[in-house]
Amino acid sequence: MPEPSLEPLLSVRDLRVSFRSAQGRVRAVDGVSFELSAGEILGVVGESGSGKSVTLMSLLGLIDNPNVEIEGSVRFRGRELIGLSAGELQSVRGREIAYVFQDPMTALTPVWRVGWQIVEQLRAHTDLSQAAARARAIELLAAVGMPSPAQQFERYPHELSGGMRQRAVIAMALSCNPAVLIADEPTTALDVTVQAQILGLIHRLREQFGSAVLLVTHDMGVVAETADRVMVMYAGRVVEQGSAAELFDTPWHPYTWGLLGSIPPLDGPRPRRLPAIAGLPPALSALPPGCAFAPRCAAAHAACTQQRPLLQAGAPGPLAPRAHAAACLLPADERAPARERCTSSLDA
Amino acid sequence: MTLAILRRLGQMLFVMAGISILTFAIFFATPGADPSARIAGRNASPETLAAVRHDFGFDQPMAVQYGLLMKRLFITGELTSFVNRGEQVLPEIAAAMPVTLSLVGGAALLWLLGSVLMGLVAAAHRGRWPDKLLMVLGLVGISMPVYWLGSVVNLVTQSRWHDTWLFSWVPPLGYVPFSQSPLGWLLCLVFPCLTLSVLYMGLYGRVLRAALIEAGQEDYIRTARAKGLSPRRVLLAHALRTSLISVVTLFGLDFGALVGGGALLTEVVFGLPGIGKLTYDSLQTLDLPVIMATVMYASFFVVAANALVDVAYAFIDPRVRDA
Amino acid sequence: GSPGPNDPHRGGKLRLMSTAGAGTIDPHINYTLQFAQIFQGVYDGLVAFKKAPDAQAFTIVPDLAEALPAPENGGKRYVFKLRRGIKFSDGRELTANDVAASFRRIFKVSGPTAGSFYNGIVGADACLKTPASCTLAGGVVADAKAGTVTLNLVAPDAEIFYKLAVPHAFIVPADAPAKDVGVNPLPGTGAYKIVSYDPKKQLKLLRNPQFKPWSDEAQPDGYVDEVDYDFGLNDEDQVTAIANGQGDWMFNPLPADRLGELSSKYAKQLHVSPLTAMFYLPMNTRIAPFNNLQARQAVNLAIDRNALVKIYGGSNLATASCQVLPPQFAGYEAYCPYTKNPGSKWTAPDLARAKDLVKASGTAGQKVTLLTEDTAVGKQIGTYVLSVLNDLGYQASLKVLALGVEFTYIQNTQNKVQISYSNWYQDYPAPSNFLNVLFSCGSFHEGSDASINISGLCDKGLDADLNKAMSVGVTDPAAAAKLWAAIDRKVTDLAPVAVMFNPKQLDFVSKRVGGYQFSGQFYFLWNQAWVR
Amino acid sequence: MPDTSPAAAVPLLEALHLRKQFSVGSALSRAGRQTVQAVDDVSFQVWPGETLGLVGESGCGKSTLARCLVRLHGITAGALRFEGRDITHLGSAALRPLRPRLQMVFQDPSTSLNPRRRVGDLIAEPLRVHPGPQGSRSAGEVQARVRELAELVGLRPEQLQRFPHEFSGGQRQRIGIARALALNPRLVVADEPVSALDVSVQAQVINLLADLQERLGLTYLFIAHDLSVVRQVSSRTAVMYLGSIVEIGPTDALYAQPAHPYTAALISSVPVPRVSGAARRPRILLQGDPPSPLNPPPGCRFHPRCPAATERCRTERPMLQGLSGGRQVACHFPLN
Amino acid sequence: MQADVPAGGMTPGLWRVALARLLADRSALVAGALLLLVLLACAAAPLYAERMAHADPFRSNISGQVMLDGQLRDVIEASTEGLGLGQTPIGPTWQPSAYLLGADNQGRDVAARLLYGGRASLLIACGATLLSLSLGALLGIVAGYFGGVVDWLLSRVLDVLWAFPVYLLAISLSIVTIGSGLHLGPLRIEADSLWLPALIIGLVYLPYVARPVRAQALALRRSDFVHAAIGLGVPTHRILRVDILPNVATTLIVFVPLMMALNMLTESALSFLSIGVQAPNASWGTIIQDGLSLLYTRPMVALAPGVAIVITVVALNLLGDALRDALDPRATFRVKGGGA
Ligand SMILES: Nc1ncnc2c1ncn2[C@@H]1O[C@H](COP(=O)(O)OP(=O)(O)OP(=O)(O)O)[C@@H](O)[C@H]1O
Ligand SMILES: Nc1ncnc2c1ncn2[C@@H]1O[C@H](COP(=O)(O)OP(=O)(O)OP(=O)(O)O)[C@@H](O)[C@H]1O
Ligand SMILES: [Mg+2]
Ligand SMILES: [Mg+2]
Repeated sequence: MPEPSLEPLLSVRDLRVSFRSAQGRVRAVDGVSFELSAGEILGVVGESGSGKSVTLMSLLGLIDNPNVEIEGSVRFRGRELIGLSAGELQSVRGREIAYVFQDPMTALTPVWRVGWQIVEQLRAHTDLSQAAARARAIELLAAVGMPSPAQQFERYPHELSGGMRQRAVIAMALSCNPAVLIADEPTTALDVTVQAQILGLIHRLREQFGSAVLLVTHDMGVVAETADRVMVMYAGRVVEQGSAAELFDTPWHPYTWGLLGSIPPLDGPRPRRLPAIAGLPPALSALPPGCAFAPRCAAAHAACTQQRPLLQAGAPGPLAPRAHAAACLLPADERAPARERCTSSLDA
Repeated sequence: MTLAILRRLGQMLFVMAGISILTFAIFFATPGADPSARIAGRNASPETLAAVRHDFGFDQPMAVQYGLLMKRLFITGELTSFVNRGEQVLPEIAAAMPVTLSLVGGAALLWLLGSVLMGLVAAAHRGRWPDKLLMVLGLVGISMPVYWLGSVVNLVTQSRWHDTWLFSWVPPLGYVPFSQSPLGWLLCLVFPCLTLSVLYMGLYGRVLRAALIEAGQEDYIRTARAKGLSPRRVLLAHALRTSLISVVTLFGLDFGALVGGGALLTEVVFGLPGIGKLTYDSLQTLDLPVIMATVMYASFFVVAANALVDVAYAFIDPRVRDA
Repeated sequence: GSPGPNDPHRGGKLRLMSTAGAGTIDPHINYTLQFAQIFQGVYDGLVAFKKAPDAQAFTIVPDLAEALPAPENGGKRYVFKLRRGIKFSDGRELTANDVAASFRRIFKVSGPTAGSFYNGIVGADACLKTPASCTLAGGVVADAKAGTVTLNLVAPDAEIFYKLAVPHAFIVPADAPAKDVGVNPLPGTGAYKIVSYDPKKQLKLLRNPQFKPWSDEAQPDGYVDEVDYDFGLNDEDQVTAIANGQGDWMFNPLPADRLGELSSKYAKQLHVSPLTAMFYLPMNTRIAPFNNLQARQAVNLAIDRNALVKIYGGSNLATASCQVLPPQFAGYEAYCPYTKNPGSKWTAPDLARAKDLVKASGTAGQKVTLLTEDTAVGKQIGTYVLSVLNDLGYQASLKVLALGVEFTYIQNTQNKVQISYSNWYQDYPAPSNFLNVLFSCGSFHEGSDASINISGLCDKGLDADLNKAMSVGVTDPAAAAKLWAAIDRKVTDLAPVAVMFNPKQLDFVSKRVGGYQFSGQFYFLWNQAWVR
Repeated sequence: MPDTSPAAAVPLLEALHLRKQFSVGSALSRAGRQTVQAVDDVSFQVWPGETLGLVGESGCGKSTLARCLVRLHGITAGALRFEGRDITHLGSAALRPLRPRLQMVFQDPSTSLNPRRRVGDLIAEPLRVHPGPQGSRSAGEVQARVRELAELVGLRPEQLQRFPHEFSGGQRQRIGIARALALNPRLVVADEPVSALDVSVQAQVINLLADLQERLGLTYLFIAHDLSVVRQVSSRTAVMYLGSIVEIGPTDALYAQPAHPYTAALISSVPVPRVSGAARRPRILLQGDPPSPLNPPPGCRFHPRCPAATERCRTERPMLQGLSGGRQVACHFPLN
Repeated sequence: MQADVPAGGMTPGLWRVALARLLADRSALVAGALLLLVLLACAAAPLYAERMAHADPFRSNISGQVMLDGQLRDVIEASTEGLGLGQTPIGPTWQPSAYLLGADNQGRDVAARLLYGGRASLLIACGATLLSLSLGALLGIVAGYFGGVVDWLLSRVLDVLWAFPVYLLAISLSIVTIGSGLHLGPLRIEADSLWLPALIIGLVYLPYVARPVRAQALALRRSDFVHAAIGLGVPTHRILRVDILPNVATTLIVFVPLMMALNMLTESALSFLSIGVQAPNASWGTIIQDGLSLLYTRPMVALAPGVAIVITVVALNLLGDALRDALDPRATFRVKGGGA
């Protein structure tokens, strides 16, 4: 694994995205900040509706909704992206920052051949000739592990299986050697055996193309196996971030504990009951005033319902973007015993 | 595959047979439909009436009459009119076809171009005034009775403002064959085609706009935008291309129905001697052979258009091709 | 210089127009005025209506026959001596055999009038029963050598010459097929020949090269070289075309909303001529409420004939009438009992008396359905009469049927039509063509859809009078006329119908047409007109 | 822990060489009409009180099998016994009396509830159409039972007046479960009841099902594609591949020592939410994608992707054969 | 979707939610207001005719006279120029007291007829819509739910109706029934009844309803919740009533205004071909037809009802679109090009 450069490639500061709707303002993303360095894989986890996709799509202004409001700052190689017009963003989209969307079944235009769609992107950003673009596309298809790439080039999306389609989408995303690859749940729709293939592929390609990867998922297992660093989101906010090891070995936030605990283990003794998180995620239009997780938190105390916790590193001082940090009011020393209490009480 | 085609053909035959029987039944249920008296003439004696009835086979059982009619229509092709005795029906239809084709073809060209433009502009300006204006116009187009629109057009172009520079070029109503005068042909079709296309332009424009907007929410459009394509390319190459599928199927069915005589009202109002007018006239005089022939002809086009649309659908939408 | 429009002028093309053709071109079968008008210049009968204006056209003159034969055998035999040297347009000479064959053909093709006009010929009964083997043996005897044709009748017939002068008795070649020729014209002996016919497009006539005039009264030579009769334009467009000089004459009635414009701008090109026809409302005398004489008379009294005349186009286009016979006919005596001040002329409706009659009849409140046809005039008259029926206290409703359907529908006794709209144009100018055809017991056929006596009137006394008038007519036309006048009054009093008005013909011709002549029998005599 | 010993005399449900095929495609398409062998010669038993887990990849025929078992589909071939009685070809009227004892919970809680009915009515529906022990139930009885059921699955009584769309996925699944339990079934066929749910909610539902089994003595056929979920709930596990069962056996043994190469690959592919600690099992990366059931490969269905396939696998289809410890596997070369 | 579940008992049903959405839709409100206006005007027809115009819109008034600006004039005036041929009805006076929009060629008040005509047009459109919706729903549900032979048979019948060119079928049926009305067993409809055109139009458009309903029933038959109901042992008739019908109902409701619009146009076209509403009854189509023979002299007779049709149909279509948005965004309603 190449040593991640410390110079951030992409830096997001206090990103806020809200939608105006009949029920009032829905804050889908509420003050998200993170950094991504070249060659790094940053995993973003969170339950459905926690704002993962909205965060990523707002980076490149891909939310096509007249009722959206985006605030904050997104700097790519030092250039501010928020506020750019669609025309100005065109050169960044697909060329510098590429996307792989969640559902490979619907991510490709059904009426065009797979190869055509790759060539289209190549020719939008380079001055390759048709023939050269075609050769390059076939090369890319081979690189993502498509058997007989020249044949697959001529296929329509529906003629490919889910895994092959996802490969084609990845090949398309990689076609311009982007600096950042944003993969929004790239394996959720796939079977485990195929998921394993795709995750392996992403790893391999990071090495080969050197792209930084922003990997969104709601599967803790996928993050654990793929990401260098992890960011956990809950109700549009980041509740915890840190390196993969920090996060999985010593999670600080009670929500992270719950996430990790509610997955049944694949080996070892089977618990009789799972340590589930009680209750349901809150509606974004009516967030509780304090910590959004407080109503479900077994370790919550009075302050949690009033004061909104900020992301805080373990060590005092200004928050380094790469430090292990959590947005929780629990004092650092109470965390381990509280975690013990929560999980065991549930298992009773 | 051949089996499938055969099945499809079988289905078509079934439907057409059903229609012919229905037509036949309707005709004989019509009061005053028995053409003997009309053929025999006023004040005919009972003997004459009987002779005519026998000559034309109206004294035969219904089934035999039906069989005879079908035989004359499809096998010997020598079906003749009851009203204009001796007039062969099939050549009549053949003569009416170019008129209808000219009218419908011209209108189709207009409405396709118009509606694609309308749909694109409206979808691109979704929610803003050009969208609203176009959609209201489309709605008005859909809501105008075509015969009324045609009459108003006639009033304006043939009478009220006929003497002004604006409409002085408008030829009198009726049809001029292309072979007789290409320019005359073109001019005499301008207003009929425009009138006919208004309804469909509104309809298709609205359908296309809805399809474009629906496509705009599809994942693949998001992918296309994420690829860094220009908005225009996203709209034309991705959204429009997929949205056209719904329009093409609509178009097939409508075109089939219109060529089959569905443009009856337009033809009647503009005095174009096409299939629709032929049908209408024969219905007015209860001329069963002509009615039967035109109805068969029309239903053939409808049924064939349905089948063709299915095939065409598979051609334009690769998903359907080997589903 | 070139001849002015008012000078007779040979040559050129006359362009006639109509919305549609009139069906088969077979003169023995076609029974429309539209084509009778054409046939008179194309074919000849043994005798002919004189080609002369208005009522003079009702005179019978010899045509293929040298002279009108005198009746023999008590009015049951006529011997026609044929003119020599008359040729069909295909070059063959007309012989007595052609004449005999033509008469047989009337039956063989089941001509519409075979049973009503020609059933009096000896042998006709057998021919009507089995048309295929028709010989008319003893009925029509041809002597080719002598050039004579002998016609034997079962009984004397005062109207036989008329019947021989209508197109159904026109002479065609002996080898004409014994079936409807449809769109393929038969050769004729007239001044013109039909060269092509497409019912949806055009009928084309050219001069008959074989034609040599023999009688200007019967078959005069024509002026124009060519006649194109175009079909397909609607009436509005025909008017426009004539106004613009793109057409010369139209068959269809002029559309009502153009009349004002035409009469002020094109008065010179319009020709109004009286017609021997009537518009009337047959009332079914066999079912309620019009099986009641008072009810029928009430309708007659209540209708405002002025309003009806207005619908038809105004007093210049129609004349109110209460009686069956039209003015030009022998036996016509003005008579109108159904008006404010009964006498000879209609003045105003008498609604009060009509209502009293309905009350007296006890039919008030009954349901009445009025049938009318789907033409502008038909619908308007229907709507108007409906109002009147309702005013009279009936519960009236209206049914509008397609033009082609209405006549057979109201004729069909099974349909039990109570009151309807209809009109009657003469076949030939004999009173019996109105009174006998429309009101005799013989014209009523129970259960048939060809029962021309729509009102179903069958009065023994009236039938006796009709027969008497017809037989007297063979020998004494003047005495017969008196009888007819009495019958006309009697029928009018019985009120099986409500006569509304006698229409007039309005012809609109182009500027370049000269020599317009209107025949009471064949209307516009196109072959007597010339174009510049 | 329920009694899982096969010694219990009669299996509650028994499938014998069950087959189900569909014909798909339009006659007009290029390929024409084709048949899909969605369930291909499946045999197994469900014993009273146990939970039989069924795993397999998407499209392998799990749902089809489930629907065949509760007779929502007709069965193409084979036999199906419920409580010892042959129900393979029973008509809908004959099935009706059996329905209360044989219930199903559906995969997608948002489509399996009629969106136009209130939740209370949905739960009451089985009570209204089936007579209780004392003839048909009064409205009051129904109401009482509905409240009881709602409480059982953790819904508040006032929520019964709402519509399904006003509930979250987990809550909707609870409604589905309550409805299935209304008539005290013996066997509940649960078709991926938690796949549509988020992990935190998924755990709640799994716990609920476990609790209910304990309290009501239910028997489950539990279908899932998530191996860890199946491991958590089931006492025995069956693994399905392309319409057939390739391995079946007690859960712990099967997970610890998979006998079929596919089972092994499947288990090794599951990402584990751990970065350090016990070394994870070596991953077996399969080649290629699951084949389409439209044209299954000949011989062993798994051979194109099997790392250990031989010539025999390409031609001869392995049958389910017994191993020790109540396990069965359909492989010519079982892994141990 | 994670919904926050408000505490408390009854919550609005889907219908109520849809209604709220409809009420929030501006174009729906405009359409509703327009429709209401048209309905009120038509309802007030007798009021207008008797109280204001003092005219009987169904009675000929050919010889009538009217006082205008202190002058007594013939309602139908004879032309005096040239040969004195032709008659012209009075033109629009723009005074509501008499002949606001002029007279037709029977001397009747066009404005009064317009209002009465609207009643007939609306009534027929309603009747036809009811018929095709109820019958279409029945056929569609039966065919779609039961499938098999029933479906095959019904589908073929619908195919025949579908392929039969709409106007030809309507014209043919009209011509058959126009003479003597319809007498089928206990069903007796007189020829001049407004139900006759309603019946014909409703029948002709049967496939327009039955086909989508069938497709929907077919989809519902395969849906999980119907499977669930079968799995619960719910009897078929109850499934049809409780699970299928309410779900088809939204589609049907969306169809109501759209079908009304289509029926209205069809009725007017049939009347235009003079085989729809029979005189002296008036519908907008018949008034246009009457007006066409006066088009060159008194165009208002034909123009006014045309404008009325356009306004009503636009409003109906707008309402239909809004209903679709509010109730059932996926409902597809196919307008075939029959109306040309
Ligand atoms: N166009 C929109 N209008 C209103 N709200 C929206 C819109 N798009 C997204 N949201 C809201 O934003 C929130 C975050 O959505 P997002 O798609 O980012 O979630 P996610 O974490 O990606 O979930 P998943 O795992 O299901 O993809 C959701 O609650 C959603 O309701
Ligand atoms: N009604 C049907 N008609 C035709 N084919 C069907 C039908 N139902 C299922 N199939 C086919 O049968 C096969 C098995 O489908 P099934 O739904 O049982 O899979 P599954 O294992 O439940 O998948 P998933 O995990 O995605 O739910 C698939 O290939 C599917 O396409
Ligand atoms: Mg997402
Ligand atoms: Mg499934």
